[in-house]
Amino acid sequence: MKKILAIVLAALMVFALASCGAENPTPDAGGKDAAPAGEKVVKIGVFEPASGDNGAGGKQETLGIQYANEKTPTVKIGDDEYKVEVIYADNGSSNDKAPTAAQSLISAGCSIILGSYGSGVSIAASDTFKDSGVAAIGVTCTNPQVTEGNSHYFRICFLDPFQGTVLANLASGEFKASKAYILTKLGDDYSTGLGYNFKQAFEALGGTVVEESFQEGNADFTAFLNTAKSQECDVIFAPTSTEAAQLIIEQSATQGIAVPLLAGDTWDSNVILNAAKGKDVKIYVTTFYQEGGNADFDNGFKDWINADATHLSNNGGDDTVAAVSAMGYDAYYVALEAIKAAGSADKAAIKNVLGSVTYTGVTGEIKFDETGDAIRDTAYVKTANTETGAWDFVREQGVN
Amino acid sequence: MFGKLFSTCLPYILSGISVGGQYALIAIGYTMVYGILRLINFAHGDIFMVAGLIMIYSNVSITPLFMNMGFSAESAFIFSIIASVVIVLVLTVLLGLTIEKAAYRPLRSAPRMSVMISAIGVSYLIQNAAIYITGGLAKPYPTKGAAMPWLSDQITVGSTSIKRVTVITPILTILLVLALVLLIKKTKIGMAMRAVSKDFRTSRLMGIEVNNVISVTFFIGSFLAAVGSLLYFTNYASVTPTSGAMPGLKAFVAAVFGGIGSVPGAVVGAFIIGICENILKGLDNILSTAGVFKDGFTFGFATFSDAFTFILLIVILCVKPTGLFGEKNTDKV
Amino acid sequence: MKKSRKDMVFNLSLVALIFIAVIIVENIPGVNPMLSTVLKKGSIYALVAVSMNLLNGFTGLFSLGQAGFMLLGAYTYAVITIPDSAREKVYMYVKEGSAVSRSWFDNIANGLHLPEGVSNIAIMIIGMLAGGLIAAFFSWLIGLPVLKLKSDYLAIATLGFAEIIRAIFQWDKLGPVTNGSNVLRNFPTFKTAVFPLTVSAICILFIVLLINSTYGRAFKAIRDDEIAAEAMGINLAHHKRLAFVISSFFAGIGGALLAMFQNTLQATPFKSAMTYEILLIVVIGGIGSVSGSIIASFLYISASEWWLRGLDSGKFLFIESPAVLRGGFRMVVFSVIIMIIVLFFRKGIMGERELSVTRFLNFFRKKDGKNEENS
Amino acid sequence: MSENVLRLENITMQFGGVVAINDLSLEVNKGEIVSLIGPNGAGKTTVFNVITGVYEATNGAVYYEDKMILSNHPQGKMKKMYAGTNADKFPDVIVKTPDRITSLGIARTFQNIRLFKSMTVFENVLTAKHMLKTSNVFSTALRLNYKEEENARNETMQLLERLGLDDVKEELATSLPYGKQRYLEIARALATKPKLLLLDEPAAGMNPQETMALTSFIKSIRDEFDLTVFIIEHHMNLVMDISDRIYVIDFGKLISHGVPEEVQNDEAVIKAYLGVSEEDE
Repeated sequence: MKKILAIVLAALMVFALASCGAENPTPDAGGKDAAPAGEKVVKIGVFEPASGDNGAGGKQETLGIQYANEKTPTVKIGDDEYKVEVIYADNGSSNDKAPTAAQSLISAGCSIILGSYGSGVSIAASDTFKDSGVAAIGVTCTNPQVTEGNSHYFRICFLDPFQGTVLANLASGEFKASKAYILTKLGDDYSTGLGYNFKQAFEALGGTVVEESFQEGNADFTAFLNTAKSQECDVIFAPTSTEAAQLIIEQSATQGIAVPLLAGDTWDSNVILNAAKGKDVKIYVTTFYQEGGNADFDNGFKDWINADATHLSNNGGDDTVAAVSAMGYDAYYVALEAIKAAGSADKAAIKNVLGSVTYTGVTGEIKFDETGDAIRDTAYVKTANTETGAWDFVREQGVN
Repeated sequence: MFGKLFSTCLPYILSGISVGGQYALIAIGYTMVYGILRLINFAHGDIFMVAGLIMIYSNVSITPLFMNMGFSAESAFIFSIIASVVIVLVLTVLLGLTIEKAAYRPLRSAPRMSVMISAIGVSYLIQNAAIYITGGLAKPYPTKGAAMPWLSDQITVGSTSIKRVTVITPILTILLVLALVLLIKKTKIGMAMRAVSKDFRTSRLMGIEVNNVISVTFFIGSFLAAVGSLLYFTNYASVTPTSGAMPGLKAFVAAVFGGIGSVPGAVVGAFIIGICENILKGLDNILSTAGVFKDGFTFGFATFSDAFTFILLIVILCVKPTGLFGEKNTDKV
Repeated sequence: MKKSRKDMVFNLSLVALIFIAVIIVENIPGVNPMLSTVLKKGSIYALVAVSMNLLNGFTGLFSLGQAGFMLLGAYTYAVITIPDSAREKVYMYVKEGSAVSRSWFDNIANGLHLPEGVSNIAIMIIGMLAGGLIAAFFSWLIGLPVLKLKSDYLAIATLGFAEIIRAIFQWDKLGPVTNGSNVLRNFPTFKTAVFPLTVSAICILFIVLLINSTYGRAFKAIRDDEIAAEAMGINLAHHKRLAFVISSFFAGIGGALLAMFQNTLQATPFKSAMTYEILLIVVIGGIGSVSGSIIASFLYISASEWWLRGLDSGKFLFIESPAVLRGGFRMVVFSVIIMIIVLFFRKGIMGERELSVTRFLNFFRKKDGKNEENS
Repeated sequence: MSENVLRLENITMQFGGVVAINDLSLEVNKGEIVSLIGPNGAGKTTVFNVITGVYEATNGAVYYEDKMILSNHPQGKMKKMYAGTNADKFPDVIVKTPDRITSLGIARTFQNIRLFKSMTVFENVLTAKHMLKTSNVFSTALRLNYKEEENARNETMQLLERLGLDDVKEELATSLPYGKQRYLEIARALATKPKLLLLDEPAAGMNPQETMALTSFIKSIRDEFDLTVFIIEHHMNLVMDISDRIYVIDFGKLISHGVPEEVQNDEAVIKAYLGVSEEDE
């Protein structure tokens, strides 16, 4: 019995190995293998979380990329029409899974990488991309450490120092706040980074802050909200993932928190709208894109979402256009521009030209500076309408 | 001064009592299973989480049924919640019994370490299955609008406004525990349970159907975990696949703290842990209100709100390994 | 005697062969780079699993603190080895900046005119050893109270200890050292799988030698029967602590390697789930078998990171079904396999035995015999 | 002339309210074979457990080669509950773990055989040699102690040969027949090079022939290894055959002692044994 088992196990292993060899072919062989009849293929890797704390956001960002891919499934390199194949890898919102997920994209032969939602995983995977010589375009990872000091990581979104300043300006200008409560999540680079930048900017404007942070998996925010209330803070700033956001909104409604809740781009999600609907809360977020900014895109995307139940559930159950989806959509086209500019599917060639690519997408004009960051000087401020369950546009806000 | 201090502390204590009650309901499952099988049922926290998911999914699928029957959206929702509560209780209990039968019963004569590993494996399986089913996302618990209408109403205690469930939880917990203590002390099956927990083998020789007793134990444990889950998630309205892990561990620590095998001990331990944990989260605030911390200085106590539970565990194990109400067992040479 | 020498020669040549194969494979262009990733992570997990096996399998102490000790090793390594020039950027969110500096080492290295490659390796080794020692020190400290506890209480206490360590390392008051909960990066890392394989091989060799020494017999005696072991003059407290400290030392080194593998370091992933993962590897390999743990580590990592990835993305072998094979399915299949092993093949792959050439040959010889009978 | 090897003074062992040993004093002289007998549950094994440090006596002292090695008096909660006598006689508190006792030269076997299950016969005995090693963990792992290790292996081999276990040395200890397991336990105890050997029912489960063989075996190892033997036994033939002196306890109390003939004819002993069996039936 034991022996039979051992033999079966060994056979399975060999089989698995062999089949993987076939399934994950080397970059050169990839094109011919996956696409019959001589069709040429260029592969774009999508490095996004599909599970874990940032799973919801990652899925929405991926939807934008998927939509773009379905709209434009081919790219012309020189005279040849190439099919664009999108390869997905789930980084699980976790730094320890990021390098292997990144490696799986590289071994699948991707020519360029898009992602990730969440800065921590992008930083963790950065060296893996670097070693293989592939370029990556960060879609919504706003932490400065992602692109800093390397030549392969680019991004099309604004940065934390910018966003932090915008939010601080909003707090002290719009709400005349002099004391802010900052709630960040331990071990989340996005959260602590944005919190830090907000604090810097807010204190520079003459305000004071009360800072606290919560552990991963924390479900009870009442204690934190109580502190904010009893310290008489004028505004609460909570740059967190949407998972925590739901709970924060729910519980601040229960606790009767009257002051505005401020947050960054992660909160620009229908998860927040659903949580806030019918509750007595004031929520303000800064974001990359305002629904209605580009009617063609909005309508097309909505139709596409509504046409498929999986898409609909990945988008959180309705057809609200999340800013990250728009960003993902743009990122895909930036990647195509880079492939065209490079004139080949070779990852090194693409990496070399990526810095000089410009593109005008639905979220505005995209151009990279020398660190590889997008040059952007405005953010959109939105507020959650608790009656209609939609975002209301407040204004565009710059640093000044 | 003291008035202000009191009003600063009160909300922390209130939510501490509430969460303590929910821990207590989970802790009972741990303490009873450990008392009888000498097994840390690592999957218990996950059963609690699954109960939350069942509520969500059953509510989503039942509401349309009632709507089709011609009820208004509002009342369909309320009926559906009531039906879902029943479904949650039944399915959770079934899950608990199935786990016992499939993963623990075959290992009854195996070394303790094997059973514990099996428990860890079950926990791993449940979490991964939950990730698969939910897609790894947090699912909102049906508390919005008219749902859970009475439990999630706002009420005001002192100067703080809280959900009604916060007050209901400790009362319901204590009532359930009293019922359970009566069951253990007065009924035949309770007597059998006490016998089995004292001496497994002898009880079997005395004609007690040990497997039945164990099933009953899992039944009670899972049932209370389901009730705890209803209360907990009404308060913290979202369920993730790992939602059960931390409350589970904390409830286990509560059981150890109170003296494993002792139901009242587990309840007392759970309340102590719940309250301490919440006070710790607000301690920076309390101390600066009291004037101990000045000039905006903070210590960052909140970082240790989870770790505190384990510090407490290590201290109690070193000082009084039998817990507050536990009995001493000596090994025979 | 003769038999065991034969086995040793066999095992050593097997190790040598693997090394040569790895070096060749890594240098052939076009070979799936995933293989290299699996070799790196697999060798790290092998070390950590073997160190856990030393405790759980050979000494019978059911400890679940592995992730905590790995965290200690990883952080010590990172904090010590980040170059001073990079510290300002890494510690950007800490007001006071980094309180640690490696200028002492750089001065020595410059004084000795070490070439950069050598000094890099040197600081990596120093960092790893320091990581191991810090982990060992803390395990000694925590061992004083908790090692007196019985099986499951010990498990839960060490599990709790790992959680406490994680909280401490995320505490912002320790920011100048640990960078609070922010990410640590820019520390020296390895590029090829040869480095972690070598380190793991040396460490595992030490553990194997220890297990086969008189101390190893004492550990096994404690596992088999504490009371009898004590009656044979084996000091329980001393030997348990010894096993605990040695196991933690190697867990610390494993943690340092894991930090290098991840390129960046944060306390968040080092939670109980990581310990469970390692424990399950030990179980799959066979509790009490070093070679089992090693084989299981590589199997586990290859399967979860590589072979079964198709289960998550809609295509696996010949089956194509995006509705079933979606995110998370891989881990479901995986945990089902684990439960089957736990319930029905409790001895795991190797049981308590080790890989040996004689057994290997016997296996086939007997099998042939059986076939002959059949035919 | 007759030098004390082991001496118990006023040992009382109380578990909660139960007094398992009550004010027991006895002595074992060098080179003697002394038996401790008594009806079931009389507290014999508890005496061994107190001597070897498994239990901490509630009151009393143990001397080994005229040196006090264990001593205690009722403390804490026990102060109030204590039901014995001589509570003030032993002001010192000396506690030793079993391994310390063994390293003094007192080795024991167990009533319910406790061999190392996963080990072979050879390893079982070799493990007992661990206590005698002088090298530290690093030198053993790096094999710098190879001479010591080789000595230990040789001595183990000799011991196995002497006890007739050399032909089964590679077998799993637990696969041996019951009688051989008993011999293995003795071999393992001897490997620690003791001066005093405590045997807890070595003949349990043996037939008359085997018991006779065991009797002469114990005598011969006493002479060969220069031992003093303290033995708990139920087989009266063996006890009467082998013992220089006998102690009889019942309900933890010493009821008789002396040379075999004296004990055999002691009214109290007969009553104790018969009394118990009457109640039993």
